[in-house]
Amino acid sequence: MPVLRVEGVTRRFGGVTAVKEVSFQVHEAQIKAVIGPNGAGKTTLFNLVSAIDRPDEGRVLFRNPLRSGDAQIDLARTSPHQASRAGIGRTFQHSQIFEALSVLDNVKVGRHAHGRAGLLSAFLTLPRQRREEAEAEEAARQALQRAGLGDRAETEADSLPLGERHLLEIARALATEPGLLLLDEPAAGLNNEETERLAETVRRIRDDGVTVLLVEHDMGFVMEVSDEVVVLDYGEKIAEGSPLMIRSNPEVIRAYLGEDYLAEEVPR
Amino acid sequence: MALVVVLGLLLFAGLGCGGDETSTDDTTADTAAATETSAGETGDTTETSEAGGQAAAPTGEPIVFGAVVSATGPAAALGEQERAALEMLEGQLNDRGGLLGRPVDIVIEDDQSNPNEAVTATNKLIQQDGAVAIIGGTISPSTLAMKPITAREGIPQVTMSAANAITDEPPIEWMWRTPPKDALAVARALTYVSEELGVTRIAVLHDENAFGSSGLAEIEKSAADYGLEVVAKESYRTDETDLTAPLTKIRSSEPEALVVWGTNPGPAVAAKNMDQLGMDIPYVGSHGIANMTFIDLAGDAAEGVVFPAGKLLIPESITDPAQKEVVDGFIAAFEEATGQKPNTFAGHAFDSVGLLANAIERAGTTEPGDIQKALNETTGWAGPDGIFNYSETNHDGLEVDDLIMVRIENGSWVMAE
Amino acid sequence: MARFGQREGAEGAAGESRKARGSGRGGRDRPSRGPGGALGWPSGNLAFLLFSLVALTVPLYLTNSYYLSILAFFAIRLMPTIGLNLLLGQAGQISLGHAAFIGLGAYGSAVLTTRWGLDPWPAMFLAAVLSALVAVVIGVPALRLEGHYLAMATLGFGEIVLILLIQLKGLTGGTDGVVGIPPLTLGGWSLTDPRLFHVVVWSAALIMLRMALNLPRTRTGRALIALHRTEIAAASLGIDVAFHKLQVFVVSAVFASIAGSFLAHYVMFISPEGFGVTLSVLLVAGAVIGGLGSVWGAVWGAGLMVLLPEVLARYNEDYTLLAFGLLVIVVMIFLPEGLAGAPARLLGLRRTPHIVGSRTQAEPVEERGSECRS
Amino acid sequence: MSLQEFLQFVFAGITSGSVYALTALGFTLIYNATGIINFAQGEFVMLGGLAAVSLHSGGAPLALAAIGAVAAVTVVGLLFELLAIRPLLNASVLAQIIVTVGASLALRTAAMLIWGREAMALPAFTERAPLSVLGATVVAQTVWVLGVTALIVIALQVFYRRTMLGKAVRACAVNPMAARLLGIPYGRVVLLTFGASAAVAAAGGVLITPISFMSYSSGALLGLKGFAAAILGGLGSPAGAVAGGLALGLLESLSVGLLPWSGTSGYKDAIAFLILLLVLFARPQGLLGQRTAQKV
Repeated sequence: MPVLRVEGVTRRFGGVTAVKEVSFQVHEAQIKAVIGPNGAGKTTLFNLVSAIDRPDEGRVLFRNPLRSGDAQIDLARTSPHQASRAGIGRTFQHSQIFEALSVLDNVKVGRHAHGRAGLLSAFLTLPRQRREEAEAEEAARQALQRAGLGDRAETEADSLPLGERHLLEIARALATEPGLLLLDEPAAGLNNEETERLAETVRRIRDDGVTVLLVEHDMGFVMEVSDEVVVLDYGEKIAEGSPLMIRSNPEVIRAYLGEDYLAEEVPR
Repeated sequence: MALVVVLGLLLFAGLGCGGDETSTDDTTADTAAATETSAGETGDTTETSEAGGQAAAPTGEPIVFGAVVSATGPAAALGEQERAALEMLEGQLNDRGGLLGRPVDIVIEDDQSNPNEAVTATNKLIQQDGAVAIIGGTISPSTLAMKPITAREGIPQVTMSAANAITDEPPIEWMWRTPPKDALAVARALTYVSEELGVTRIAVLHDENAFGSSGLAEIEKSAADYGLEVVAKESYRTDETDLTAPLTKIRSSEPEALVVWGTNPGPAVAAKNMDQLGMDIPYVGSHGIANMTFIDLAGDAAEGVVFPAGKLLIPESITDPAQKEVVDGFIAAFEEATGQKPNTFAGHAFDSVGLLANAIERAGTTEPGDIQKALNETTGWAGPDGIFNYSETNHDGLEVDDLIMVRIENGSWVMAE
Repeated sequence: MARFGQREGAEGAAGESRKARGSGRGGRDRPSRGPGGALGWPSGNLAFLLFSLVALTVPLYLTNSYYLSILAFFAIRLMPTIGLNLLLGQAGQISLGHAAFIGLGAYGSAVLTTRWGLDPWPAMFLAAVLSALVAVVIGVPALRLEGHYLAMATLGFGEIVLILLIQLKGLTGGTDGVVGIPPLTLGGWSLTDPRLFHVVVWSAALIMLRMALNLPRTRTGRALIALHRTEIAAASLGIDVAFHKLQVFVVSAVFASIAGSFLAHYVMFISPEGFGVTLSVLLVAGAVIGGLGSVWGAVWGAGLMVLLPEVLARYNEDYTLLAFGLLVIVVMIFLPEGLAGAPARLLGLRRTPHIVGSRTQAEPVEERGSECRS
Repeated sequence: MSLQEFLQFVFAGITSGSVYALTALGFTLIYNATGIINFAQGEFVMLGGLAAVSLHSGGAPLALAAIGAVAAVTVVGLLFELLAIRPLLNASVLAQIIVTVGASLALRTAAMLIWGREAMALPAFTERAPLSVLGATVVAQTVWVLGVTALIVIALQVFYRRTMLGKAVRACAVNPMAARLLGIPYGRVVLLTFGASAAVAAAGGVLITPISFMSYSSGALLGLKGFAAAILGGLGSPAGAVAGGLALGLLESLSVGLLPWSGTSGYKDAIAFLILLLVLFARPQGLLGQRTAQKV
């Protein structure tokens, strides 16, 4: 049974159809990449999968493989925080870390759904508050380890270099204990060394049993880490398969080249 | 730490402030006293008020009156002249030898038209300055906020504000009033409506602020006593831009006269809108428009408007010779001191100080209980607001006859009766 | 395949520039740091203990009820400012209607005690419950709105409450206000004694301060800081954004309500005009000038609000509002951390982060882009 | 209710509504270029009115006083942008709100210190008897207000629709970065916008002072009502702002007129604000507008 089933999903903005009848599946402990030229609808698709946005048509079915008791849910009818609680973690294309907090505290935010202490506990520093705080710290440190940031816990988040910011976002998402991790352009802006470190981390996470769906432009990175690739163009799926197959798919090449050609004619 | 800083600054501000005031006051008093002494002649201190400007320089510990006025904020139009009058009166009193041979120090605090500030100010005046009596506040909310403090401390308070509740609601043991209270102004206006206009159906348009709604409440309460029926009542917000809508609604209930109870600019908007709508029923205003601003704003539309006011507005209306003398002297002195004609509010300040000074002289001490007793025994004391008769139960002092009805003709005021 | 990378350049740049707009002038876009943020204050318990000690022992060496009444108003002002500090500083939500909650507290206490004969303390409690309910009713729809709209909605809400206080004469006494509000009592002692009242009102304010100081380093506090920075990322981490915003809104309303109740029982008279927009604006101004980066900013802000008029009184108290208006602008531009952050900033100890949130925080990047494209 | 009375309520609504409409226009202008709601907008209206009163009482003919007041307030608007808005153009919405709120406090108090507290009047632009339609009357000044409002709306529509700059400002108001990429001198656009908005506000102030007088405190309520009008009409559209203003005025006066019992006018403002809230909550894009104001 797949972790994620995207079924005939369509999303329109005004007159523009950003995603059109897209279907694909992501299987357990798999790394799947979504690629496509600029404006192909990748981020829209990502927002649909993380329940930030809702499709006009179609379903996005999710079953958390790490929690066997959980039923399958339709993300098209879920709010973002509920999706997170159901086991979907995500990072963002543009770093969305909380610069005001330390690295550790950033990751602790990811433990939110695992705590119960409310405002009253917080105000009065009740025993529950202290207990949960300790638990959150423990879990956050583990998540940092998994993301390879174990030694940066006490650093201020805004002093991290870009590569580690991406890792921090991953650690933060891992802290929520997701069954499916969505990575939105994790390698954007990274240098070779950082990209390599990222690829290692992502593979390690997959090996831990977390399913990964990523959007990426860095083809080298995609080809290196992905088990499977979906290609979007103008909101439609034009190809799906192993990196090797995609690399030689004529549709894909045309989509990219055609766009390129167009881009030269009409400068943006 | 912040608290320490704040405390430090407070002390600095407070002491600095107090120091400043005292020093200026002293200087003024000293100079004035010096001038007076050089004029010679010594009088019996207990008769100083009659002795006019010829008295010995006051000596000893000053008698402190604490005053809370709204010198800034929305009600400053009222409080500004009160402050000026109080400053002038302090000098005047000391020129005449002070009270009980001691100099008088009127410490003035500004409540910024805010009742909360009035509380702080009253505490300061009593605790810091050792005031034997409190004058004020300018506005009724401030007075009502100060009232529990003076009642608790047992310090006489003479207010310059008009809300009925001030002396209608207990405790009133330590509270006296100089202006005609709202009920009195309403009574004067309604008397005019029923006797001079001879109509029975009236409509009320009032500001929704304290002044306006208190007026409405009083009108509704007493209209029947004058054989009047309130056929319509509408309120408006002080800064309303257009009143044709409520006026149209009022017109549809066919009143024979319109009573407008509010302070500027609302009544002026109403006057202009009535002109526009061609409503030609009589316009009876409140003492809130007893000022040139109303005439300036309403222009031609102000013509024929009638309103109740203290006699100070038209000094010629004063018939009582004793009152006439006091008022003429006050007007002359005020004009000399400030270059302005005194308005009603300056009159309230004059009466407040005068009544207190009179009571202290009769009491012969500054013990609160004695001042209280003396104030309650005040009879026939004449000032700009009228002839005051206080008693243990009557702390308002004035009568309907202390008010006159004024009509606006050719951009100025004339007696309406 | 290298071409792919090239094509992505365009989007990358556009994305970066969008981001640049948010972060703008060096670090302007971050929510608050905790109380330990060295924002002019030693962190944690020590500062609080010292402050409490000073605040509560004041009546031992200061018996002048003038100073005590200024300090009482300081405490009463501090309560809503703490609430606004949390709402604005931590959660990044503005309210220009908080005077309404002070009014609800004051009137709740006044009406319940004078008309229905309740004792002051239960009246204060019930008024706070009422304010909380009102805050929920208004907060649920209003907190969905973005910055400007939220500001206007709360402003409109404040106006409506003020109009109701004025117009519901049967209940509130209209513009005449309510007289004869009983003072608070404690174990048979009437709190008309300024020293006793001082201790009680400051205890209440200190409890609120302690609670607020506890907040940032907790699950809820971090959730607020997170949703302030970016609601979408916060939600993606399992934070119920709407609930947390509502929660802090309600808390700030309750703090304001309790302040209103204290005010009513202290002054023993209330009238509606004090609870208008000007007070709401002043509260926000105080919170901002004091500094939103740390809960201590509320102490600075409230202190300044009470103190400035006393100092300026020597010249003309009308200058107070002018000073506040100008100070807000100056602080916003030159001293975004407010007075609480000033010492650290002046000493160059640390570049403290800005608190007022990024321009982009509320705007889904994707949609914004598409809007301009279409 | 007779037809005459009904018409009178309509006229009352139009008179107030035209005042709101003019104020709403200023909000729209700034919002269109910057996405900022200027909470000090009402104060510029007030400044315009008071400046004209001063100039007129100083001996200037009415027309000159009007033009002078608009020019003076425009300068204030430009300075406001340069000193307070410019440094925070890239800052958060919250910072911008707070700065304009602070500015409104400062401007109002400054006006009080300059002009005092009393309301002041200006003579009507044309001295003539009120116009009468079926017995209901309206003052000629209202026609002036409506006429100038219409002129401004037309001018704005032409600017937004016909000029390159106008189009660019309108299209990418939400994204100054994109505007910069398109080669628009964004800073200058914002500066001009604040100047223009202050001018429109001042013109409004000058026009309404003969009807409703003006005092230092008039700006706050005008600002709030003007914003409500702008929201009703859908922020961003000049024509919508005017429609919103007139609708608000009519709603207010008819709520006074149509509610059967006496003494309802005190709730008039509450009704206006209630409508503002309902619109904000239910349809933040306004009754006529399209732009979304809500977060996802």
